[in-house]
Amino acid sequence: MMKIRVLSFGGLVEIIGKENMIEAIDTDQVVSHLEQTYPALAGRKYVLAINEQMKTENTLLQESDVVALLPPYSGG
Amino acid sequence: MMKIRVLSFGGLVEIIGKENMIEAIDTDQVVSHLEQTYPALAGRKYVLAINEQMKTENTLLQESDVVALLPPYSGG
Amino acid sequence: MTSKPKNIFVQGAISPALVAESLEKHATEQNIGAHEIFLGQVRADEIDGRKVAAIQYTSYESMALTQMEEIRERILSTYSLACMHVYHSLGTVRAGQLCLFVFASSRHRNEAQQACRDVVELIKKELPIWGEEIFEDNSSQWKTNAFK
Amino acid sequence: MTSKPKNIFVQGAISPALVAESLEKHATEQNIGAHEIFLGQVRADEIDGRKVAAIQYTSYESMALTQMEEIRERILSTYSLACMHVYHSLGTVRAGQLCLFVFASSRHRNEAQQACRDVVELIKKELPIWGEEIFEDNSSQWKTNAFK
Repeated sequence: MMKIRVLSFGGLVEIIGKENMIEAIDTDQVVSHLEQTYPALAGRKYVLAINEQMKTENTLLQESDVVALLPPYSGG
Repeated sequence: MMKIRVLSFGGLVEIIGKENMIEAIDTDQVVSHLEQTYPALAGRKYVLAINEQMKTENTLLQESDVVALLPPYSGG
Repeated sequence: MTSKPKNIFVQGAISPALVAESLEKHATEQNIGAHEIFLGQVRADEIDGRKVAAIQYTSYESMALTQMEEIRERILSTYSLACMHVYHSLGTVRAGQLCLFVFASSRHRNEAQQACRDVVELIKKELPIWGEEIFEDNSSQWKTNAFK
Repeated sequence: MTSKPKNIFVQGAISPALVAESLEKHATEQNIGAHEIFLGQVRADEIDGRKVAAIQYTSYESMALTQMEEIRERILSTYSLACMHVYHSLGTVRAGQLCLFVFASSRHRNEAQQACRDVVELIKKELPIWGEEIFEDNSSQWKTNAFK
């Protein structure tokens, strides 16, 4: 099992911290492992990006991938 | 017969000058007298204002009225 | 109208510094969320082989200011604005220099954006202002606003 | 994309002087007839009796810059612009200060106006940037962009 680098932003940082290393083969596993460790994450609104590309469906991961949890934007 | 103050603007100044005093009882007379004195005015595009209010129909004038000949605008 | 209309005319080109100053003045108004700014700049157009060096602006000033008050009232009754400022050049403005500055501020961006757009349109259409293009060879030609 | 995306981020508030400088830089481009500028300003909103003192901006910077390049390309292929510049704050911007500066220039005004409007919309919708409202009592709350 590989360790995947997971970044978080905005209000999610207060829940799961800026960065986590999570053992996972796909994005669904990333999310479920994070929710186990940080129950407050469940029910929060966010989308996932892999290597800065938005992903809406479960996606297999590679060792070097960077997953990001992005809550609703509020720039501008 | 009264003398009416007539102002002109934009390209019309080159034809009839900045200001004329014209004997006239209405705006039609203002225009026809100006065209007699300055034949180049005929055929030029402009609208008339009396005391800064646009007038599209022939209008009777009073001694203190100021008539203005306004060619198409090009501000901005 | 009982009050004297606000002057919008500036002699010569509008300075970029005026834009910065206008913004600085509104830094204390804490219910403004959006500023929309339009600036007109004199283009060095080439017409029949002659290049525009400057535009010389003249106006029926008193009438233009009265008309501008009417535009201002129309806009302020249509859009909810924190403020609106307009500056237009008179006299000579060289190619590359600014001749028109419209500034609208509001709580949310839509109001300022729409207001700014409408005001620019109305200024070009309704204010008795004339621009004479002066070419590099000192010949000249009167501009006419085209509405597309 | 092969070239490094252009940076849009500014630490802290955007200075009104930057707007004047941007205008001055384009005074030599003689085929520009219109500049459209949008500025976002932090409002001192009152939420549940607490007043916003500042917004603290953070971003997924590398992703934001890549997204911004895509927005830029989309806009430049849609509108004929002479140039387009975007600046967004990171870190703390106090109420009354500027946090976003969008600048579009074109030959005729329509292109710059539409482009500026679209860019502001896309920045708010597509850039991974987050603003945390800091209240005067030091409590805070994450903003969410509402699209009306």
